[in-house]
Amino acid sequence: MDLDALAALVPDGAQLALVPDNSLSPGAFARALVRRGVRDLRLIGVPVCGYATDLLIGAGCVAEIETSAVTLGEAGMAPRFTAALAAGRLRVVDATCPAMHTRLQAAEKGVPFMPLRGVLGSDLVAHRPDWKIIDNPFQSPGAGGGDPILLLPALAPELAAFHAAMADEEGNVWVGRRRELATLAHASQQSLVTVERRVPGNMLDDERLAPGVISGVYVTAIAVAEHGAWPIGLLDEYGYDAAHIALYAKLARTEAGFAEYCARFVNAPGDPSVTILAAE
Amino acid sequence: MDLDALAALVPDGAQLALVPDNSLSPGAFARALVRRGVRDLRLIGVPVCGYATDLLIGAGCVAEIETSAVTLGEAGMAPRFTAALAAGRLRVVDATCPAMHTRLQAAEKGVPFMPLRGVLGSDLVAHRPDWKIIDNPFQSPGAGGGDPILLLPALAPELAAFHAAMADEEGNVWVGRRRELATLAHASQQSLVTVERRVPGNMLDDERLAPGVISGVYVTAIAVAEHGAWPIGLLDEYGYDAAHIALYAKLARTEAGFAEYCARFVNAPGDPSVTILAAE
Amino acid sequence: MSGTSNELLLIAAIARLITDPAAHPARHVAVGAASPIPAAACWLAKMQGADIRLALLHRPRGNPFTEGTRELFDLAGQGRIDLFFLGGGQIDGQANINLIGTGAWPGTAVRFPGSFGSAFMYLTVHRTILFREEHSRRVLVPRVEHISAPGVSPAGTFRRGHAQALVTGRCVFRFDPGRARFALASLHPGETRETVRAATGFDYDEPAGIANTAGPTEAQATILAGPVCDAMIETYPDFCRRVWGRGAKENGGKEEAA
Amino acid sequence: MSGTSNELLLIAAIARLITDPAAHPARHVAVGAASPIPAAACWLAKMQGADIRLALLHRPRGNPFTEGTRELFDLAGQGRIDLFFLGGGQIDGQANINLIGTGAWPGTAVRFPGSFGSAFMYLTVHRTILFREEHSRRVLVPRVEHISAPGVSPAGTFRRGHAQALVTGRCVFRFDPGRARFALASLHPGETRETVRAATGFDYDEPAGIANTAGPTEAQATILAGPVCDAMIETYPDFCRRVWGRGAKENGGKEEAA
Repeated sequence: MDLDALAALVPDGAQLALVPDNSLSPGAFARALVRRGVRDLRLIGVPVCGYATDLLIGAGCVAEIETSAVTLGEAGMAPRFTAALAAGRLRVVDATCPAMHTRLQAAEKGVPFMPLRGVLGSDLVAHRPDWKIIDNPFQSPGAGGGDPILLLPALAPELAAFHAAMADEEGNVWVGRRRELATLAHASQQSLVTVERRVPGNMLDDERLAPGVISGVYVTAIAVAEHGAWPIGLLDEYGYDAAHIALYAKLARTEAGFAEYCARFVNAPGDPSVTILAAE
Repeated sequence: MDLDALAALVPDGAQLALVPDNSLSPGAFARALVRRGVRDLRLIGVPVCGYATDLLIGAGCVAEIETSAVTLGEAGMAPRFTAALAAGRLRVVDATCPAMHTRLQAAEKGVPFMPLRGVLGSDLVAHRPDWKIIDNPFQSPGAGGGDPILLLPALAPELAAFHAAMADEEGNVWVGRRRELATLAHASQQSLVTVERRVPGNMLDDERLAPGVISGVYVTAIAVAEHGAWPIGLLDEYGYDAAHIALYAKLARTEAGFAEYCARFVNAPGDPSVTILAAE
Repeated sequence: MSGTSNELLLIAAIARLITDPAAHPARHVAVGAASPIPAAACWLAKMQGADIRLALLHRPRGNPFTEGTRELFDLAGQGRIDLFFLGGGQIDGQANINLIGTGAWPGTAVRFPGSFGSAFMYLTVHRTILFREEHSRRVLVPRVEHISAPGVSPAGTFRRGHAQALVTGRCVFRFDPGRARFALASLHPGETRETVRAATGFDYDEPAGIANTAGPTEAQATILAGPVCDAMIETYPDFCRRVWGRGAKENGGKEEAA
Repeated sequence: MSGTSNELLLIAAIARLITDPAAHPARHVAVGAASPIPAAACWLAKMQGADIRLALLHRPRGNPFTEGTRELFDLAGQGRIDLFFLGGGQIDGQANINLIGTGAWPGTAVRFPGSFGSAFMYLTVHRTILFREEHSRRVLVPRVEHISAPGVSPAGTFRRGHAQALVTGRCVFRFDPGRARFALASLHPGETRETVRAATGFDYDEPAGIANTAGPTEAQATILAGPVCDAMIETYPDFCRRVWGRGAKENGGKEEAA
């Protein structure tokens, strides 16, 4: 399956979970989604998101987003996210990072909810009618107060997408130390994965590789996308391209600049990351 | 630190979590505990346990155990566990495997409890006053019934012990695909780890090793114990010694046979696993 | 083959239950520790072409999980395990199973190994095949002394599936969760309605037409002795040696002789 | 060094807060993304001999976690993170922080990036140092428009720690959680009680003896320009270039010039 075929698996209106710019975010896949012209995505930032999200919002692909933050890191605020929110074109549901993790862990475990400490006293709670507070049923007798604790509903995203280093013949993918992606894949109904390369055999048979593998049980479809994380980095294979993110942040400040960015880096035939990186 | 010094870190009466015979159970460490003559241990099987547990019970080291099963696998029932229970010398608190995992995950997350599906209707529930049932606060309105769901209290064992393949200079240990041990180490107040060998550097700096590493944050003390899992296997380094477990099961059927086992395999100077395996 | 025919029969019978087109599809099947007969049945079904993903929990190498049994239980909790196998020190006519023991809790008369994950899996997987080779009034009782995992659950309690069948050394029973009752489905060679009735402690239905349990076809026997044994020999060496005469241990003789 | 002295001053001030013997010991410190000044302060404290384990979340290589930020939050939930840093688009006199924005929820006038883990970390870690370089009535407000994370919590609500201090570009404030109130602790060079009061939207205490915030000692400056910069250059190349004139990007010039 090629990158565009993978992107075609995302229907308009789909709920799609994306990851931060330090966690194997699928840059090439996001650009392919823009080229495909997907509409009305409901994004989930696990637990925050960055470049791919801002790009999809700028291209008009996104109807709503639940996240704990949208950020371009050292390059600052995510300009198309901010603009879309200000223009009323984007529904934003705010969360806090561990709440996103917890909701996925509940889905991973097949339970309807999980508790989380902290958060009480944040205005987030008042804006989340889907969150509940109960008195801790396990508080020590005689502890006095009710010991209120937050309960969060399970979240099983319709789709998750990320970029892995390798896929094997069994449909397993290797994400190395980025094992939070395993939780994401376990919790999600389907996972679409781009990979740097295919490898023969079954990585789960290799004791050295197995701990960084996400089993094919959780992987719906795979496409090879060389440099597919770019401008995000991939473990020790290539680094985060801070200069390109800075350029994106500068261009995306305006609609016109964003259009220029897309013309140069998104809508060229094929995905431009390959030729761009090859030229460097 | 040597194996006996590691065993000396376990005080009489300690709560000690052990793992099944397919999950890097620390055979040499259990024998060192018997030699040290520890008493009144409160064992936790995560989620079940086998050889090491039966050995400690047979040697009179254990006052109580919470577990979902004690088993020697193909070699059948755990004879010293069964005998101690029948003689009234052992308090047994029965659980079910996912409840053990869930209790540790709650401790790992720092929440006082976690829910778990299933289990309702089992007599386990009636014998666990520390477990609670509530009506699912997230059931759909109009769903009718109360949708009862089990809540399990967090469990942070005082000590956990397991055998890892490697330890590095930073106190990180490598358990490979046996990442359930990471949950155990995260949840436990202290982790005592035997390792096959020490390696230089910091395994967390190596993208290939990092995913199988448990960070030194969670590791209290480490001792090198060559063949330290034996008669249990260690990943692809050495196999489970089914013949020895069968021999143990046969001898441990009687007190006298168990004493013979200890004389031959536990109380010899140093740990006999090294010489036994070297001779084969 | 005479000495091993009973095991092969059981394997064939379970393989047919696995691929029963009337049952919830068995796309993802998990097999627990110390279950060589169910494991062989799964391998047989798979190698005959069934689209089955097998999770063999006790396999020392190539274990499909990187988070141990927690990953299995999480999959089951999500409804991603279609079929599981359970046994029981006692099994009763409502398909309750007892892995705790007899006498006062926690099994002061005869202790069984413990409940393992049964209390969870029985309710969260889509179907369960109960398997216990010993078919006697000691095992198949009117009412288990302790319930490790319940055969049926009251309305309003979350539950995805139930026992599909109970396979013993004498027969196959089908289970009807609506009526919480077994019905005799097929008799193994040498058994009759009467011998089964005499050996069973619980009451069950006995339909008019009871088939004989069929053993493996010749094609199946070939697959079993070849690729199925190959797949199982590392995990279950004793079983493979006993059933197919293969898999002698290299370093085991010395210790066993000791 | 004139152009960078403010950053070095802030680093030194934060390092002193980290190692404050009166505070909960900072054995395990986590630093979030885009926080080069707190990160440098942690490195400085560590390289001066403090027994600190540093979890640098944004470090691309040698990231201490194998389960991403979930592992950080789990550690904090257990009470295993002693110190964390938070900023805020708005911070008020009760140490409430606002990372949402201004105007109607969710920040329709000015949107900030979002709350990140602040709502959790502020209550679960043992102490927090608030850091915001901009010290103005726009940022330091009488009452934040939206509370991402509360400065104090009612009795009976689980909470391990509070803000230890607020470090800005003009001064250091100490926070007293019992009174939910800041007190001026030290003034940066060029600031007076009056300039700080004028630039601060919330009320605070002003004790009699207010020190001047001390910059790094010569020994500290040497450590900062050497090993601290070495440790940070991969994660914060822009910052290292700006403060120490090191860490020019190899492949960045072309794109930036484009």
